[in-house]
Amino acid sequence: MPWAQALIAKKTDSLSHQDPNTGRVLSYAQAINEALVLAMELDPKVFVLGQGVDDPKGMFGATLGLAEKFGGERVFDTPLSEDGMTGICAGAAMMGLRPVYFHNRPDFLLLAFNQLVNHASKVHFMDNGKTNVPMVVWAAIGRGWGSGAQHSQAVHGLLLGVPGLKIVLPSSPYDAKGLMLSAIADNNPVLIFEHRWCMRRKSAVPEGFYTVPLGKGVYRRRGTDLTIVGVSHTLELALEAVDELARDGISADAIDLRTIKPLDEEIIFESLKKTGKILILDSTWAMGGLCAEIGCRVAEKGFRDLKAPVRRIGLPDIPTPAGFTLEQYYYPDKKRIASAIGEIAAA
Amino acid sequence: MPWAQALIAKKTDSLSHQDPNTGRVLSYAQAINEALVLAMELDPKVFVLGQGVDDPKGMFGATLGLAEKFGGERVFDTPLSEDGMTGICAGAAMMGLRPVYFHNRPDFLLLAFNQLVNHASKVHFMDNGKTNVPMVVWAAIGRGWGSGAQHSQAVHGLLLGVPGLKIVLPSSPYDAKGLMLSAIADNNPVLIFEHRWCMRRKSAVPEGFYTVPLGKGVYRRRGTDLTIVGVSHTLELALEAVDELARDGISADAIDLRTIKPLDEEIIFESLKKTGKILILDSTWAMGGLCAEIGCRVAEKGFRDLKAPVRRIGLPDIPTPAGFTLEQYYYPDKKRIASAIGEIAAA
Amino acid sequence: MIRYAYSGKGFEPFEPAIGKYDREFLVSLLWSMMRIRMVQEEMERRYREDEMKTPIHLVIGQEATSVGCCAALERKDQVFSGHRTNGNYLAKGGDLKAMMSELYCRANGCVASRGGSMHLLDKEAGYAGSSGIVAGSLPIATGAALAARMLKQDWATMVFFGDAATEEGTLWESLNYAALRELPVIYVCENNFFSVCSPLEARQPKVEIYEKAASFGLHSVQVDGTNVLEVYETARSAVERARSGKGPTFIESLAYRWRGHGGAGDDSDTGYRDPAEVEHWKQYCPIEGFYNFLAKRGQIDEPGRNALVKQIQNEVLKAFEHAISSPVPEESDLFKHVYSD
Amino acid sequence: MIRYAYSGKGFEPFEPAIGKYDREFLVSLLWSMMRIRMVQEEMERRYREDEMKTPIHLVIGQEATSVGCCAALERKDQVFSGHRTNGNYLAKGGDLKAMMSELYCRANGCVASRGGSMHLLDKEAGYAGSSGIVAGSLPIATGAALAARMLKQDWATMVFFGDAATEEGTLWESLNYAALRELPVIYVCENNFFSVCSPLEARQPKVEIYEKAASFGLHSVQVDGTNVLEVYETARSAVERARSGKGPTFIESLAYRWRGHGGAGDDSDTGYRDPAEVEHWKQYCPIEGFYNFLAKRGQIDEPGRNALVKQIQNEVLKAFEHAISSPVPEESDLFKHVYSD
Ligand SMILES: Cc1ncc(C[n+]2csc(CCOP(=O)(O)OP(=O)(O)O)c2C)c(N)n1
Ligand SMILES: Cc1ncc(C[n+]2csc(CCOP(=O)(O)OP(=O)(O)O)c2C)c(N)n1
Ligand SMILES: [Mg+2]
Ligand SMILES: [Mg+2]
Repeated sequence: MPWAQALIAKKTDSLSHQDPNTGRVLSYAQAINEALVLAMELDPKVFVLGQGVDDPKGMFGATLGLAEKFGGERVFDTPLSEDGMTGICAGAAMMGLRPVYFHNRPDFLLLAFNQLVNHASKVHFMDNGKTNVPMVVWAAIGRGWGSGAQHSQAVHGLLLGVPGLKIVLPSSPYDAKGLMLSAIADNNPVLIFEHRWCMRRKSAVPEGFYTVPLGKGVYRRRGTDLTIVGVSHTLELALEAVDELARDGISADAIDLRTIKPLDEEIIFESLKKTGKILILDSTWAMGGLCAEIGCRVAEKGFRDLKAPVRRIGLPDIPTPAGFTLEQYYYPDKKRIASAIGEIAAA
Repeated sequence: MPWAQALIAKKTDSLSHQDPNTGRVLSYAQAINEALVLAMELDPKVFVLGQGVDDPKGMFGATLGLAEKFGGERVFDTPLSEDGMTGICAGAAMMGLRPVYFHNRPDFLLLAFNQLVNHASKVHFMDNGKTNVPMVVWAAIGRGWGSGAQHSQAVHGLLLGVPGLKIVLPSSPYDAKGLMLSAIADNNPVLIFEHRWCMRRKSAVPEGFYTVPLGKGVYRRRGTDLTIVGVSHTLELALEAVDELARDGISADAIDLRTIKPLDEEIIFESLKKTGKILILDSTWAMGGLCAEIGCRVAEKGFRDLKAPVRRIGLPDIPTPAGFTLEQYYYPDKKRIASAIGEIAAA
Repeated sequence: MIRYAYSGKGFEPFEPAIGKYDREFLVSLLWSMMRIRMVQEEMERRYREDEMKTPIHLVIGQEATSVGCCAALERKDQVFSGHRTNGNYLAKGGDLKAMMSELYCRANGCVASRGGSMHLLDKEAGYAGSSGIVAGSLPIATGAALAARMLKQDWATMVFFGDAATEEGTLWESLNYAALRELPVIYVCENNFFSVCSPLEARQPKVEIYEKAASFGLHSVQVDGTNVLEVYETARSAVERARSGKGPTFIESLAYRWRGHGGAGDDSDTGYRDPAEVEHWKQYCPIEGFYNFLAKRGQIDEPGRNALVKQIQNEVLKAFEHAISSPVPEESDLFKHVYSD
Repeated sequence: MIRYAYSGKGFEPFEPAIGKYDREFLVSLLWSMMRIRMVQEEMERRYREDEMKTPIHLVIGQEATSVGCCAALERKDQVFSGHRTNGNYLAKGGDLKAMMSELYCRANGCVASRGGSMHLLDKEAGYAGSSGIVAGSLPIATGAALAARMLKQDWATMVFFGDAATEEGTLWESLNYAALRELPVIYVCENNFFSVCSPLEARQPKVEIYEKAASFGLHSVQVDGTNVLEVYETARSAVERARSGKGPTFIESLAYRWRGHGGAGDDSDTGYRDPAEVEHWKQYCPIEGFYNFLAKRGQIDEPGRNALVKQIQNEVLKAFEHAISSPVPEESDLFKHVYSD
């Protein structure tokens, strides 16, 4: 596979970089932007599209300057036709291109489930491996400022069960860059969901090529009382909570899965073996998605290690309200997470 | 609410009928057909639509004769526009009608996720309760005869996490009729997924009105060694397995959930308290859907009762192959389920 | 560079017929447009205070479409919108106070702070709802029209949407169905040539939107969206068609958005469109143009207009005060209405 | 009642120009149609044995569209289909044995028994795939055309679909994009007036499909789908347009499906269409009509045709034998190719 092996290997020193705390600091958008520039320089088959990728806002800044640098044939705006454009990406990918398709909101992907679930994810299997569909679909989870029920959804839970997809939720600029490069290098349809509140972060980001492997979680904290596992913004909140709880003598393993499909269960069970307790976090509905999947796996394969009931925190089984007061009751916050951690540790 | 209370109550003796073993025997399609006739006679606002509902095959027979009986204004064919027609149903429902929209396959619902997930399921919440969306969407899960990846999917797992929806999976003619009447009576969008292999069943079906309540599971077998919980065709296989295992002295509670959203967790925990062990079954991918949700709930709320690891059996994380040999490795069968039951009972 | 120029014919064609309208009606059209404009301008001023915590999509420059179309409707008729709700809602008679409360996320907002600015509702006024998903309302409105037909009622359904909505497949599915069943529905495409910062030319080939609709079997017309009378006349005959069972109409109304896609102020300086294009369209202000036309014909004068301004200012300030002083929802409200009984 | 009558002009218009085609080419068109027909007829016979455990969708009566269109293509050009794959696949040069093995669910099927009859593939022949989801291939083919453009290659993409696909929004999204970008893609709508048992009149108002496509900015033509020469000429100029960067073409080809929607045999007796309508169209058999035309012009005679029949019979039987005697997949095959490395 040219991209995954040959091209990247040539340029990458290692796949094992860990989010460094020193070095050049970039914003989230800059990190993604840099990944796109590197990928597009490396391979003329990579192209970027989406409503507004070449506009003055440049997709939260992630695509700023790309059209100027690579021209309108490789960086272009699209009609408002999410299902059609997703299929167009799939078709282009089947012919050897590597589209990276940007959306403002995952809510809009619901228009494209036919192409994502009935087509892009299945072509390789149905073609008996003869065709690849190396495409990346990116969307930023909305939250706050009255986004409401149709502009704030995170749909990765709905897609978790779909064979053939890969699903990525970066939480730091470092990962956003490394995972974007891995996603573009991958020969399968990869969905990347950023959280707009993660996108406010800055962190050290190495220059040049590096990849963060798909399907590998990472410890963000090490501790003994419980295992916290999750993704994206909710995990960020948990890290803050756990840092504060240090004063109460509570410590936790905190695992950022980064990729939820494939799911790094080894790292979860490794930690669970030590702690025996687990709190599962997600930035979308708790029901039927990632939280449920991890909780069930723990009950299947981690049962012997489990010393207390599994806990999960995600969104309640309610659509997102628009107003800021209702939102504040709707979304889990540091306090609620901290009290769950305290209870689990005490259990 | 006229329908749910007034109209049905008038006609229904009780909500507590249990699948009787005596009485008039109907085929699955006849049972659904009878429910539709009753509903349409009761309320002129009920109408039936879908590609082919008025054709000679009459949607597996479920809609046969309806067009003749109620006329083309209330029973009609549609263009092949799944998303549009779903929105049209939602709009009609918002104005007080009660559409029942039929599909040959759940795969085609993937075209309609925008209307189902972004719209129909959210309108009531977003409108602060001022608008109802009483619509029923029906689809028959395909299996066998080379249906393959795009004609055999069961998508209820993908929708489980969506607030505002109700999801029903009947497994007997009795339930198919009673749940259809409940679904039409309900003031929310209700999805009914039949399994084509369940649809080969016949069973006793009372004449006239009765409803099977949404959100209530039912024991199909009573036993002590473990709890088996599931829906639709896979549960049917499990019942066969458990009956055979009686000769080995194994007995189980077997729960047919019938509705997966809302989910009747009380009946699960009631049984689990007694057995301490659980096998969860579904007719779709095991990952991220109903199996995962139940497994996680057990680990959360049933942990103290749980004496052995949770087990689940659904489809592997693979698209459906077309050929009959590959299918036979893909789908769980009685043998595989029986051996899981045996292992759990012995654990 | 002016990419999208005004192509209308102005008010002249309507001069001969002015006598057929009564003065009160003409002034009410002016009043309605001024009211929408002034509400929007006040929203814009206050938006910078960051207290209205919801996205806003202003219709300044496009008022004539809402007003002309809704003037042809009665209360019983149902209106749906996309994300750009405000003009449609107010023109259809939606409650201003309830709208402002919604924008301020108050418990007495028209949907109790659950919808925000992209999801208004006023059932009493026949404003049936909106969707923040572009083109999402199209099939829903078509279904409402189907309901009117099936319930044998004579109300019409009207749905507003932007030019970008015509790129969504669901729109064409809706049009096909409306034409097939000859449904009493009126599709109003507010073509302002942009989708956020994307010009039409980046999204559609050079074909006329209304001609596409015509090819789908709908009666289809393009109108000058800065001319409230032209819009009104077209809408009126569309409503007649709907009421008399003659089927759906598609109206493409051309008018420019003077402000940025969302939020307050113009954003032309960011480069996606030429500020000169905005200036060009300001010459065709739907309100100024109509006022001048009416004034020249003796239907209104400067004091008359000032009185309208005063009255509206008063109403608008009261609505804002109402909103700002209203209570926010409580935690328990969150759990309501996920399901209907 | 004959709801959908033949509206073509027959072969006469092509008589004057017959000299411009070489005989070998003309006979190859006949051969290709006969071959598709005979494969289908053999499938139909065998289908009743219940050994071909996959849905089949026969193209008997519609052969001229596949053959005429694909005759205008070269191997490098890419073809996509919907569920009704067989004619397209064979006309584009897809391997018959691999197809039969796929229909018999064998390990050496063209996609190793993973796709079934609605999902054939022959990369070497430029048959790029199909979708069992109606209209699902439309955007995919459009994307393939975009790839050709971006890779600066001169192959064209052609996608086949039925009349019902034009009711799916994604088709119009695809057409809009192809027209916007002037992509080298040819959309071939095989209008057989039915979707399963639903007649066109239950699904679309009385407007011409090809005119809708024209209004979207595509070069668009309606052809007699029983006349292989008319189809071919239209496809050839479409391919020229594609190769020379002039953009997409939409071809609506009218031809009747003689058999039921799926499976073996005609099902007109169930009442959804008049058997007389089938009989009507049988008078316009694309193969008989073309043979008679060629015979009259001295391009072929009865012995010549018999030789073709023999040769094809032989090939078809071999293909069936090949399939029937091939091994089925193993359990381990199931786990392959869920992901690509
Ligand atoms: C399906 C979908 N895709 C994208 C968006 C993001 N979005 C919100 S408004 C808008 C612009 C739509 O343009 P148009 O329909 O012309 O309406 P206008 O804003 O010009 O009134 C876009 C792209 C959305 N809300 N829904
Ligand atoms: C999205 C979708 N909806 C429904 C179906 C079921 N279906 C399979 S083939 C078919 C008929 C399609 O008719 P048309 O496109 O005219 O093609 P034809 O069969 O006439 O060649 C239908 C409805 C499907 N495969 N995909
Ligand atoms: Mg616009
Ligand atoms: Mg057809």
